[in-house]
Amino acid sequence: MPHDDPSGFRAELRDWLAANCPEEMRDGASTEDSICWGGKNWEFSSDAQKIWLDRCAARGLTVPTWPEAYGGAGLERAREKIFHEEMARIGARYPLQSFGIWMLGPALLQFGTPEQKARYLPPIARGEVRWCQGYSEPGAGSDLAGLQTRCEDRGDHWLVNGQKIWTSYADRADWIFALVRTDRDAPKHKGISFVLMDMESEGVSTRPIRLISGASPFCETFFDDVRVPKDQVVGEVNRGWDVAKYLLTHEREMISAGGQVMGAGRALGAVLADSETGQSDPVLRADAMRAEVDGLAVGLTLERYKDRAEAGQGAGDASAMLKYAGTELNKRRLELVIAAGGTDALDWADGRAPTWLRTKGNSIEGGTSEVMLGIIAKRILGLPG
Amino acid sequence: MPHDDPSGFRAELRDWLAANCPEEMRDGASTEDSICWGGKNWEFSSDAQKIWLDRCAARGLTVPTWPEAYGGAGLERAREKIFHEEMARIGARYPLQSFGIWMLGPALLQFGTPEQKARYLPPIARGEVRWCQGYSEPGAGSDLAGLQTRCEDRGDHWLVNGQKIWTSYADRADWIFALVRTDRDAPKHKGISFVLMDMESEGVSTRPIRLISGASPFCETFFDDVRVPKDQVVGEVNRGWDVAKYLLTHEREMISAGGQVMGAGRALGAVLADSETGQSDPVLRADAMRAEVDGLAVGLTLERYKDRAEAGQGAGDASAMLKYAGTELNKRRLELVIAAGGTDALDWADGRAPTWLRTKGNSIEGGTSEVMLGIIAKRILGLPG
Amino acid sequence: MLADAARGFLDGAAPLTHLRGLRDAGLTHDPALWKNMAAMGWAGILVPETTGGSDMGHAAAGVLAREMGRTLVSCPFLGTAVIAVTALRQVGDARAGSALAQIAAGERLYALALDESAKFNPQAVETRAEKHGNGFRLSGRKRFVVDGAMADRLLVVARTDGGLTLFDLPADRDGIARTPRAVIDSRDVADIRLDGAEATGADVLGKVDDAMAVLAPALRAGQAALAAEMSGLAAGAFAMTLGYLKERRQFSTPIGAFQALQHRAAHLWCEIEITASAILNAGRMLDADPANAAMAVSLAKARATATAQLAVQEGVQMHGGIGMTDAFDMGFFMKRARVAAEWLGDYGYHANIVAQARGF
Amino acid sequence: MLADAARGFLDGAAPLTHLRGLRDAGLTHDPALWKNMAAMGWAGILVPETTGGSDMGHAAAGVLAREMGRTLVSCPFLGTAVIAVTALRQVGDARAGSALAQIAAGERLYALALDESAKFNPQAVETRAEKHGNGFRLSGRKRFVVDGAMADRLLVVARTDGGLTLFDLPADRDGIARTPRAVIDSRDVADIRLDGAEATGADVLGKVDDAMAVLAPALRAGQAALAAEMSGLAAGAFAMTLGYLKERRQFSTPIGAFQALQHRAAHLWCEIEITASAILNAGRMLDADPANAAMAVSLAKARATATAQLAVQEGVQMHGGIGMTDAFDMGFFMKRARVAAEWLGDYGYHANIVAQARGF
Repeated sequence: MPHDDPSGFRAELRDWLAANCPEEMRDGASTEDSICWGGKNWEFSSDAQKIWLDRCAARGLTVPTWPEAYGGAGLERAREKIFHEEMARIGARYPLQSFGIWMLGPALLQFGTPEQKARYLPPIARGEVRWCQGYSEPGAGSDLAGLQTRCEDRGDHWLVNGQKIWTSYADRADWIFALVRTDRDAPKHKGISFVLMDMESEGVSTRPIRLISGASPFCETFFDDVRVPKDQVVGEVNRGWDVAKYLLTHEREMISAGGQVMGAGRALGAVLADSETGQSDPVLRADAMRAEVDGLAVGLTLERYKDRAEAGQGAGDASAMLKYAGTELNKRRLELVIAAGGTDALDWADGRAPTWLRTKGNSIEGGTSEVMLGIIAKRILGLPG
Repeated sequence: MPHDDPSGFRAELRDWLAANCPEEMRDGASTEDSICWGGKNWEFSSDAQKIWLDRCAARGLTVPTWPEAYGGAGLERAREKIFHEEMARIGARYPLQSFGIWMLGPALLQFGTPEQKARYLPPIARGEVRWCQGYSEPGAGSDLAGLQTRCEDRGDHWLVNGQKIWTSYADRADWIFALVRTDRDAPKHKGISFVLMDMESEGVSTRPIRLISGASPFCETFFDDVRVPKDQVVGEVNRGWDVAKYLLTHEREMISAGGQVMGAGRALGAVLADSETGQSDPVLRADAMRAEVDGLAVGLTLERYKDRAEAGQGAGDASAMLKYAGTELNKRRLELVIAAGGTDALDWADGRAPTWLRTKGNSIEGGTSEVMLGIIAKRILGLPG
Repeated sequence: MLADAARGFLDGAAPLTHLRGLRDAGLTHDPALWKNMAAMGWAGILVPETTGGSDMGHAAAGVLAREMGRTLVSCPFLGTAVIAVTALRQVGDARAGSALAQIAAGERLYALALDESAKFNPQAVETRAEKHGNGFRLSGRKRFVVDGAMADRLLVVARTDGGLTLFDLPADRDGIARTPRAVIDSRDVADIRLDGAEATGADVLGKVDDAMAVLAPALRAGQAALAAEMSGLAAGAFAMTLGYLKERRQFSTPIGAFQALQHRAAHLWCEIEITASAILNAGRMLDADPANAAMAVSLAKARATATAQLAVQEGVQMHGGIGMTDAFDMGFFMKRARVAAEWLGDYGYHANIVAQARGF
Repeated sequence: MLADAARGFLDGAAPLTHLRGLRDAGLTHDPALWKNMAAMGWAGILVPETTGGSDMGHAAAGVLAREMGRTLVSCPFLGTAVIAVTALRQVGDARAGSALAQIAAGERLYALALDESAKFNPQAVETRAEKHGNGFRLSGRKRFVVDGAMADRLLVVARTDGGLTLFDLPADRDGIARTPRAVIDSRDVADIRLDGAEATGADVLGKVDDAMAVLAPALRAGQAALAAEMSGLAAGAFAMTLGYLKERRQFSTPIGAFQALQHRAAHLWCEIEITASAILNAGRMLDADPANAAMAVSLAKARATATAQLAVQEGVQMHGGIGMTDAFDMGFFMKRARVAAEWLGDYGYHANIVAQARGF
């Protein structure tokens, strides 16, 4: 349902897209393969991918809502919606996706110094620097604040030692933003800081974790006497948990929205319409109808919360709902995609099987569904215990 | 799937049923209305209902597995199955249902003295005395052993004071079997006894509880200085919890089987086949297919556990599974029956609505589904806490 | 703001005990309550300002319906102020204007006589309107006419030579027999028999053979408002359940501390919150782009149906023994949820519309 | 007893690490393991005693399949010892007898080349067997032929003038090309192309134009055994999950003490237990009354499919982060469950057979 466009922004954007979006980038693809993550060592899958990135970056459209000063287009919410609608209309791929865009950027815009914003944001917007996140640690599971990675003040630098796990694409990232413990005596939430590290620093190493999908989107990341300049802490020292909470909210929304993006390329229905039994098997059809109804409603809910955010109300704890509902829904959808595909979809060579298996992690990473339900029960519903 | 019948029992039974089961009793009905509960004040719904009860009772077929000495037919498991198969084949109603058959009878056969068996069992088998049970007390919810109804030893009699709730049809019952506290100083499971009381005793009164279905199958029951003869305790004094545990198992199986019996009259499918959208609405059809698959499997599971019981292995804690699965399934089924019936089924005058609402209580009475899952988690799976 | 005002009024004038009181008295409707609602402008919320209404739109009507769902208010809002008003607005002649003014004043009640089978299917009409002189004679049976016993006027859908035609008839016209039904939600529902009831050309709403031009928008408006009511019902049932989880103690612990119940409550809250988005969207679409609102409306009705069913089932189960007693209010929520699930199209009906709109 | 013996053998010879080892080595099958199984009589469990088997029946075969499911044993048991043997037994001539003897000795492997579309549909065969001299020439494509790459013989279903005909062909016959596929469960699956492959009348199993007389019982036997395997798979995945719930601590508590997980584990246990009844029933029916076993078999396959899916989904989720890693075994259960869900008919296919048998 198109939004109002009193100012002619839509028409202008539509013309620009028509003129600038390469044909190859209009297939609506959003599989793991089709994504452009950027970074120093990025190998573009095609010339079109590079051209598309550069053109969008030049116009601020890799990060449309960021201020123009930091490489964005400064779009307010109404125009951002128009941007997404027009992209979807021609099936345009997003030019760039990254943890820099989704997570570090918002954190820096909120908590960073002017110098930090000027230094780190524009390379993210241009796709020149690829970031990963270092939150979880082995054995801690959902108890994020129990982290043990040490960060000691050595006068003119910080010294970091420890280990992170579930760091997304750490083996291909240029920089990492991480939670570390800067005060071991404080209560566990009070001694944490949010630090930025160059992955090329001496003492940083990574080991990919192979998932059931065959892919390795996560790593273990080790820090062994890593020296970090003093100006690479975001926000106040020992107040990193504030940044973390802010980011956890963003992460949840991102993973939830990820589910939407994955499905958005093609309605589940279209997949089923192609399937050999989608119409004749009432079980498959009924499950797909339910998933489509729920998917549309979850999509509207994401929009509603984005509107609220624009109005100054963050989703806050309700981001747990978006994360929970979005990832659980996406698991259902991919089950149906595989079922509709039948034995054709069971081959590694077919893109559906790895995507299906990958969704199983969505309801675990970034806080399990169970943790999300606990947050809702206690913080939103006020249930005891 | 018919069972072997080397001895000709099936043929003989079939002939007997053909000759003795009145035509009116062959409609397969098992709604609340069609049941014969028996008892001193029972008003038979028809001559046929009375004739059918009397003929079955004379042959021991109201309680086919009880010993012949106590009014049964002494059927072992294989013949019992044949009995149920032949009843189902002609759509025969069961001649008598009662808490005496389902619960007190098995308890007396296990724990009663020879005198108690001889006194209480035959009238149950003949449908002459209707029993109710007094377990739960107000405010105790699932904490059954926290009961407070006092039973004091007054030398030549017991004196009972207190209150029960959820006593099924107490307002129409002739006698009650109840759990009472005979030792207030003992740990809570150790001071309980299992006592039998005539509902006509002075000091017994009842108040029906109206349910959302409009019916009042349960009462509050009050005991105010009720004198009870000394020989009316079953099992050892203060060991009533053993009887209770045994009976809880039976109750769960009974409620579970109740779901089967309700559905058994007519396969869910037949209901749907009649419905105006059962075939064309894939949601309704798919849900009905799932419910039918699950219903058949739960039915087979009940049979399997009955076979085990015959082989000397009681269901024990696994009765919690039968209770949980049977009642949850039955709720699903009745939702589908109502959905298939559309607006026709929403009238109080239509039997489906009250039956549907009544099933909502099945997963609460006799231990909630949550309690059943807890029993399974802790006692069968050995999970901690 | 509208929601707060509505809630304030309903908490005083029509809390859940109001419905219980009506039921126990054998009534389905409280005329004085509707007069008060009309005085507050609720009856005219969709009526044009020129005919005495406030013309606030479907999103606003949804807000009222949602608040009514919270306390299970039994009143003619959906049938008269939403469905009939939307139908009458499609016509826009002087007669319709006068009817709208009467509705806004709370002086006229309508009921839609459409269904003829037990499942909603607006095309399956066998009631005939035979040509008779300059007019028609209507014969047939209508089932499950909501507000059918109390209505002053009936919107009757009947088959004419070239299609379906919508008639606006006084309910007491000769040849119309109404039989009230005892429906589980304790509201006014009647079966109606038309036995040669006469209608003139002036009784036709819109054009002969083209009922859907008038009826389809009215049905969509009714479906959206009913969905809004159900979302309020779900919220009301959930609020009651949540309160119980916090109060009730078992084995010396508030039962709301048990994690299994916490997770189920949290899941239910998510469903309610997600459904709220679909309700808001349906109201907005009906106001902004009614010609393309069909999918949004069906999405809302499908989601609201599923969510309300879950809310009442969890509500009864989590309340344990008292949840199944009539003395406790949860049963009222459950019964209304079941009726609302069927009325104007059930989950499968609306999910199918969504699926078709999405290409399968 | 059979179960205990099987479990003892498999825990030693083919625990889950065996499948992992095969996969990591790029293999789908361990010929030595099958020789051992044959030596223990497993290859001949359905073969008549007269031809070297033990003829223990389908219930017993189900017990073995279930145990194989527990540790995800990759071997030709279903395709050869169940499906091919059941087919050959329908024929009962000397050639079939000799084939049965070779199977029982572990010296011959079969694969069923039936599917031509991505969803199981045994009637949808377009592969043609054209008359050619005294024999036939077969042309067409077969998809997802389980054990298709390693098999010595293929059971090929092809369309002849009056219906479908079943051929028993050596896999290396001219005109047959096999292409192995990389399937997620790491087992042997091939696509097969028939390009004028010649067959004589002696290669026909059963009668020309009447494949189903031989094939239908074989399919039912395979479906029941596959269901049994899936029930073992569910039990194996559940045992691993239950162990993890007891061991793993979070916020200083074993996660198995969290009530929400307890209830989900208990529910899953119920599902597994209920499915076990359907599996036992299918085996018994195949042995006692095979002509009327269709509903029992479909019930078992439908239940096993749903239960296995739930078990692996809960298994991965309850294991949290490690559940999604390849280093942990739960992913193997999940992948096999998915393949087994599709093979020989998915949930909807079998639930529909049950529904039809039940009159709707």
